[in-house]
Amino acid sequence: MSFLSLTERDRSQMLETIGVDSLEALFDQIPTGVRLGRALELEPALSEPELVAHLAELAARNVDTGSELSFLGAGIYDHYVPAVVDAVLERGEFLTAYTPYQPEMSQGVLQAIFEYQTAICELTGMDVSNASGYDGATVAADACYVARHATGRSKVVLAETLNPQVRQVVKTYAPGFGLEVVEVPQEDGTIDPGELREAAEGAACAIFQQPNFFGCLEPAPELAAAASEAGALAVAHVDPVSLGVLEAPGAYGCSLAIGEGQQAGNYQSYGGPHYGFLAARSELIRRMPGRIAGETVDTAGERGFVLTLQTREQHIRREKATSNMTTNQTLLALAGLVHLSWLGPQGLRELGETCLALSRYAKERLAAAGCPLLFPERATFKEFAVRVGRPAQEAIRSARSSGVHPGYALGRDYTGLDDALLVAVTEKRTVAEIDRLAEVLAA
Amino acid sequence: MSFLSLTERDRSQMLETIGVDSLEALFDQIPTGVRLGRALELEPALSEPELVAHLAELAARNVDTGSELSFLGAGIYDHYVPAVVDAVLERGEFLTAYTPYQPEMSQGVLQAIFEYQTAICELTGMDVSNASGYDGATVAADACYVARHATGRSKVVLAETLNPQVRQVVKTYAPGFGLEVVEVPQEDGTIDPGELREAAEGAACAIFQQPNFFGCLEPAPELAAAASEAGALAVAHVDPVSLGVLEAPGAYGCSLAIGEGQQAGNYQSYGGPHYGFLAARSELIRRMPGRIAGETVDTAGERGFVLTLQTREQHIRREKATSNMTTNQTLLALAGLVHLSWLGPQGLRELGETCLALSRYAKERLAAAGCPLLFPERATFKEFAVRVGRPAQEAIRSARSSGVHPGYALGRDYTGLDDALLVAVTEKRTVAEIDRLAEVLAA
Amino acid sequence: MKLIYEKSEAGRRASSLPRPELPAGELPEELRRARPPRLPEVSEPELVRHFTALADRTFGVDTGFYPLGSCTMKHNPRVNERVVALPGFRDLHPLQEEEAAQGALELMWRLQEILAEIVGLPAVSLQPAAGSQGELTGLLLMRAYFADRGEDKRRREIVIPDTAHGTNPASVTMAGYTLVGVKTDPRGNVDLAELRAKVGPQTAGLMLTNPSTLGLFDEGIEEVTRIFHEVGALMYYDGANLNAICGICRPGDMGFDIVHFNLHKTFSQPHGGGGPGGGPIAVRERLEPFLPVPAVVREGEEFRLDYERPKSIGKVRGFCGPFGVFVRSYAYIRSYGPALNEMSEVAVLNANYLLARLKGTYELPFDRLCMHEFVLSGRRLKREHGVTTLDVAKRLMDYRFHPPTIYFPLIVPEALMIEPTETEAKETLDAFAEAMLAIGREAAEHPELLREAPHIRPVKRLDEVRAARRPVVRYQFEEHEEPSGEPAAPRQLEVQKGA
Amino acid sequence: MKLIYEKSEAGRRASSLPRPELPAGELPEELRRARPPRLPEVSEPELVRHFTALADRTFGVDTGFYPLGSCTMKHNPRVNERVVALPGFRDLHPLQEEEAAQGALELMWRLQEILAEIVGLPAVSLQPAAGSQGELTGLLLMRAYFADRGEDKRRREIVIPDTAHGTNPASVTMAGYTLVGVKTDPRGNVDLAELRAKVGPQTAGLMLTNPSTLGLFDEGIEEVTRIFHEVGALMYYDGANLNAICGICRPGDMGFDIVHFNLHKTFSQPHGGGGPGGGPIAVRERLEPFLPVPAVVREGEEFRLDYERPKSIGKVRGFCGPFGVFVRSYAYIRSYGPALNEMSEVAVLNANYLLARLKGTYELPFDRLCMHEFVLSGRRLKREHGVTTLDVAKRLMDYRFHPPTIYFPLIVPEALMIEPTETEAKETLDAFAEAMLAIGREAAEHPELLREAPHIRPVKRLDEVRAARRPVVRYQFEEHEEPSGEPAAPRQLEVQKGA
Ligand SMILES: Cc1ncc(COP(=O)(O)O)c(C=O)c1O
Ligand SMILES: Cc1ncc(COP(=O)(O)O)c(C=O)c1O
Repeated sequence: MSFLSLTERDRSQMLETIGVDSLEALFDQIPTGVRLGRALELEPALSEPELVAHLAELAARNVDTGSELSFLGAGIYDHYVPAVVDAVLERGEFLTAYTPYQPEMSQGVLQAIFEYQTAICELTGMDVSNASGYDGATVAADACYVARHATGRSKVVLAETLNPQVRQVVKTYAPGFGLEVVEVPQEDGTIDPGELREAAEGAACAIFQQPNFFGCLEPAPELAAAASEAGALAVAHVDPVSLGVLEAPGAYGCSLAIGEGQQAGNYQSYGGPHYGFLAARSELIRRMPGRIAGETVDTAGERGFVLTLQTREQHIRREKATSNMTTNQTLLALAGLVHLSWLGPQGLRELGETCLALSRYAKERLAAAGCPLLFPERATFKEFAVRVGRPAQEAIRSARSSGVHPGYALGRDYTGLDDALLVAVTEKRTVAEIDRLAEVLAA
Repeated sequence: MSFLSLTERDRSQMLETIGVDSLEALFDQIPTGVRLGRALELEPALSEPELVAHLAELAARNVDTGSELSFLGAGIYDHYVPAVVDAVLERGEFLTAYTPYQPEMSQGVLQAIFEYQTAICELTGMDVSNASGYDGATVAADACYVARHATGRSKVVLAETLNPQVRQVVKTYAPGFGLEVVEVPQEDGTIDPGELREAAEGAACAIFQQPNFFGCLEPAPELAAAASEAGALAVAHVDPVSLGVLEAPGAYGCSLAIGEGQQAGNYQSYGGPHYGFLAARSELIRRMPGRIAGETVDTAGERGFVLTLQTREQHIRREKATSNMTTNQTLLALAGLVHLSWLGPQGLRELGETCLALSRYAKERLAAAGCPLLFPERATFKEFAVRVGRPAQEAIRSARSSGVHPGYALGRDYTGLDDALLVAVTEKRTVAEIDRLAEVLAA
Repeated sequence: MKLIYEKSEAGRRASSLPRPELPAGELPEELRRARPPRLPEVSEPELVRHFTALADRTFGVDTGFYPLGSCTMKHNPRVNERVVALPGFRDLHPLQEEEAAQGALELMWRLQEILAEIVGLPAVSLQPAAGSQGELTGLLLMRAYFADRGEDKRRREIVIPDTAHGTNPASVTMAGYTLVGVKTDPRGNVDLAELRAKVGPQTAGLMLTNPSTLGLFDEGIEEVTRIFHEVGALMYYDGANLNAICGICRPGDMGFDIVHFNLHKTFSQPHGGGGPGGGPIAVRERLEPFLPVPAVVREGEEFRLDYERPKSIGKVRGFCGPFGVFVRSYAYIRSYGPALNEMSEVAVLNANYLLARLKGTYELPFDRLCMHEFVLSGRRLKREHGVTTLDVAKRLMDYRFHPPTIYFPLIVPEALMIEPTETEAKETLDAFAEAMLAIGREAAEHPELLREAPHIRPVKRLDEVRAARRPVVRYQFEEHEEPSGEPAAPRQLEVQKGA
Repeated sequence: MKLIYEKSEAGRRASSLPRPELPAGELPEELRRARPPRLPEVSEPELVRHFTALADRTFGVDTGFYPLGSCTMKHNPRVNERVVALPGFRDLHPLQEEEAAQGALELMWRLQEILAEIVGLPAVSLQPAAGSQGELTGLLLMRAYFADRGEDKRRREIVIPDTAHGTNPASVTMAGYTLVGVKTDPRGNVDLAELRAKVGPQTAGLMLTNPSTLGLFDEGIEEVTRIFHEVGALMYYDGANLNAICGICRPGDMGFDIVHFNLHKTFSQPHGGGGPGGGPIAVRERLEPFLPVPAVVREGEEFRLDYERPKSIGKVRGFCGPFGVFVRSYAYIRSYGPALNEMSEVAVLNANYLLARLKGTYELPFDRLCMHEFVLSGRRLKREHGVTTLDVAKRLMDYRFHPPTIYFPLIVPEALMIEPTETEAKETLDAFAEAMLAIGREAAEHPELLREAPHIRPVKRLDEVRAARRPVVRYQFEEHEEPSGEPAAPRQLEVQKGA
């Protein structure tokens, strides 16, 4: 077996040193009653070339965004992942290291996490960030846990325009956390601050999304204000690559900013692994879930980095921990750091402007093709919803038959929107491709 | 420009330090008469995402061996390149280093070259190997240059069964080297030792290929003996991955062993870059072309590696050098070392046995499908020639229309063989794929 | 080494982006970003060098031996990185129509089947993102199951032994349960007497790691099962140590009802400096209706996502889970095939060999053969020479080894938790043993060598107390205060490092 | 560090291969391998660690500043590695039918067009594998051209200046020509008077690098051209220094008839520890018929390989040349577009800046502004402090810089040939300058620091003389004699290192 390094000679020498005469003897501690006593029923082993052929065959039965012109978004997006991201993630040292428990062995990872935390704080306008959460959905549950303990309140408010999957995850965690979940319905594609204000009364936090699931821009500053007035923590779920052109949650009074990191540096990968980011105001630092890297000095007074505030964590606090998380998404967050460093402030702004310009063009072309906007009054960023004049599922089927995936059928999550299609336009799309989309949707 | 690191401020500070007031001033030394005075007429710059899209579009207009079932060989083969090869070649240190002129900075590359030289010597049964040549064709010309100076003779003998491209390169170099080139015709797919013996009279060297271009196994030991009797150096052009099952040239008296390295660790890449290997008996060491790594010690007596025997080389010997080579194919040779280390003696033998078994099966299936062997008397390794009962080009065209590339049309190089098809079967091919080949050729 | 922000210069950039000639899109002024984020401004050449330098200051399995107990730091086959990068997997959108994602769905279905066979439980959900999320999911399943039976008011307690990993108690709290602890007996098994006393109608379930975090298989496991099943409670198997028993015995056959896998441990998803991971769970028939949605199901030759699970607890993560992790683990298991037991056998052999070589110098709290890992105590070195396990760990760095997990499990003073994994060569184990023995001698002869270690890393021993006292968790830009040069005394938390 | 052969153990392997259940193929006994090659026997985990360790002992552009004169060690953009790995390029067989390789043919055709525009010559062959092969090809073209005109008996000489790179004279010999040398004048230009005296009817051509290996543009180039064209000789342009002039001036406009490119230098093919390279050549109309076959031609929207070139010299390499190198260079040039001149402008700016900072401490043999590189002399340090340029180079390693090319060009004693390239940041140039100045001071105050350098590399200074005296160029297996421990005096050849 090419992953094993022992020769027959090694094995017998080792058994001798151990003082047993067979490998089996090592397993005597297992009661015979629970032993398997047969080989596992698994398919035959594949050699490396056969394995690659087998997986290539499986992969070939998927239609990826390179083999189909795709406008599918709804939370995961076909943004360009720069080559430097691959180059950095291929480094075996990053790939095969684990959580930097021993800081002197892992200064590289620790500094990268520290740089990542800084980038997330800068993007969101927050004071502190953790080293990553599992994804854009679980960080919402994390935020509720933080808010519950910070406020002592047990109600959480979710905007109906928050990604349905994110809401579903919060609801799944809720019984364990002892949380009551309340939702605020959307009006014309966004949330009304007044309604949020009411719902947030006595709540631990209120979570809204900017841009929201429909692609519409919420009146984020008012929503944040409304939550705060009610004494609830305002939590914004934001698109990291929108923050070159859209205001930072920290600038309009949010206590927590969370989001899905995939847009910044991760491949779509059928939904994961990605990273979720969670940033907060400094008051909340000791309630943050997950790893946090901090600066310190060594015995020579030189700067170095360590995992810090560990007394929040499960391995020390056990049942009183702020979270049970240990393995996180560091490698994906590293990809995020590399992507954001590649972009820089200028690139991030340009990326946002390109998305804005292309999606504006797409809206016009689609309107001309007989697909009017679902929420014509609302401003958008890179994604928007249109009516296709027939069941969206049907429009998708026919468009795909011409090699175009036109977007997401909102009817899957929202009743009464069966004819609504959610269209995402990233910087990878071109004018010609948008024309093609209009063409197939008109047909 | 994302490859440039100077800010505007940097530029002006630097010009000031230099003591000129403009960038243009730096170019005053260029006579105005020869200045271009206009921008280059090149297509507009592409951003990274656009560049990738453009090249993906070009790549999509090629049919690679992953998108077509291919039995094409004739010198370049669809062998499996193990994942560890990519992993090693992706290391930026290997990728972006140059010739190890300063050994203390480059022990890694130097040790790798030393290990590569050892692997090539072991494969071929020779005493010395260089660090790589350009490809399997240029090393043949190198061998002639070595032989010319070692023997003082100016005739070289080439077997007609030697890869036509290799012969063509030798002939191209010949006038410069002052060489007369003589070819020995094939009989029933191989070379007759008696004829070689005659032709080699007074020759510097005789070069034959094992397995030869038709895939047939030459009576290599007799050919080597025949050349030696005539006082010519016997040079075998060998397939590196055949040498787990086929005898090593060193074992049957060759003075030089050369070959194309692509089979061992390089992708097909439309013909390059690959590496050519050249190994010889120790007597010839001071006539070897190209780089050679050697063992030594440092001032503390520790083992280390350096480029050695540099007095052979152009940078010291100038017009008396054994070759003009400086940039070589180290990265590709490194891939070769990794591939051979991955295989090990056991894997190399298994690879050979798998090729032998599959090609035997393919011969039988094709014969049954009405494609008899061109040279039924000859043993083969992984490649063999069959008659397809019509112009091979035609057979290729129709097979390709069913998604199978059946092989190489020998008529392209040999008159009278218009109906002959050269079929290569690597370890990547399966029984089912061979059945498919028989099917389309029968049709 | 400088931070990338300290290398940043206004005007530099590594990116180039498409700028179509189109009218700009409008944005409401009040939503426009006022002050740009201070992201790094570097060219591509500087970017590549920066991260190359950070990689050089990081020790991974590729760099050397990494016996971090409970973390299963085995070799990560490179072919897995190749297949996960196939565009058909890498660039597949999770909301792609099911008929256009058949390859991905089939892969997940096949992996479910494989995992079910390995642990001997029929129903699998791949969704949880890591082991700890698998734990929480499993506990939420217990809640739903008992609620469904009307027993939820009564069953409020989860029993956990004192050797348990910290995620277990943390998960119990997050699931809204009450923790009941039980001790470990002198042989390293769960104390059955205490267990009988603590288990009753109020018990919802047990969380157990077997082999335990001591690296010992619980010899009383059959009795433990009887105790819980008698009162109708459920048993949760923490699969972090599954690398010890694949193809040898199965949690399902031991009587466990819920199991989580740590794909990044047992099945070689690279640990990535902290993650990603994968924490699928397998359960008995009666718990299947409660599993997260969507379920990946097969219908004839077709594969589908089934959302119609009325009793489902819902979703614990987006989409179907960390798909890329599934691809690697599936590839890994397919490379072994039915001989997967060899993986565990050699893991156990390697551990016992190291144990045999080290137990003379370091104390072995429970004198038994171990499974895939073992726990030693540095108590004697501390008593006799005043060097701590932390000092031993730091000194190992000078021998170019990553230290084992230390100060865990908590019941062993000055614990050293060593897991070599099956992929290591005997030469490596011997070199590590020699180093550990040499350090044992140094502790007596030159204790300062240990106390001042490490000596050859890019930094000397770091001050963790200072970092926690006034946390600096992001670059401060202009206001950034230079770290004071005054040499501090090494103050490191003697707390769990690893696992 | 151990060799992979020294880590090898019988029975270990990293490979797994398909073993179809088929009857074995037969082989004549006398052709069967008798004794297996002693290739390494290691597992995949050991293999990955071995080569990771070798990479860690290798310094590349990714590691730091690499101002190796004449080698243009610029940053290698990572996007080029991405596009070259596209299966449509990477897995394309060179004998694939032309209609099924249109993308590859178009890319080569486009690259030919681009290269022609850059040097101002109409016909391009991409075939040569590197610069030196480009040289030989160019000289063989001269032979064929003059043979075609019946002047080959008469024209036997190639003129080369004393600053020429070693490949030039070596190529002249390999092409069967006689070398005629010409000196460099006090300003660093070719000595015109000597040139006039040596050029005549017997002259086949000139080989010139411009800017020269001194980094100086030949101010008399127009007169040089006149001299050669008057006698009907041809002019060959060694393109190794093309990074200095792209978009600024063109060899074709200077009067050159043949030019080679070093794609791995100017257009950023990674140097790979020694290669691969690419050495395309561009020629005037009248030389086109002699170019190697096949030619890549366009016919309407179709691209073809044209073998019908009766006057062609033949082939200098297999197939169409190093295609993967073409993909990278094409991508690189497309990233700049018409602004390619910026590349050269910044290369020249960076070089002149470093020159300005260093010329006080190190002697500048020709006191002029430079182009993309410059040559200093360590003569004074040797005379005054007895430290050689070799010592300076080794000491630079302790400052974590790769040394420049040294002892070349040969006409400058104790030469230091420095080429920073355009991709370096000012901070890097400043740090290098500081190091060079510090070394200048050390030479006076602590010369032994230089003579004993390097101090921080994995090995101390290596004995090159010993290596050459009794060459050990392969592992000797059992018979392997351990390197003697007796410390030797550092004996390094003070010969060209670099370029
Ligand atoms: C025994 C044990 N249980 C649970 C966990 C948690 O698993 P994960 O890190 O995948 O969340 C770990 C690993 O950290 C562990 O060692
Ligand atoms: C001036 C000069 N000419 C020619 C060459 C030879 O080019 P190559 O190394 O590509 O063969 C080089 C580079 O080594 C060079 O610096």
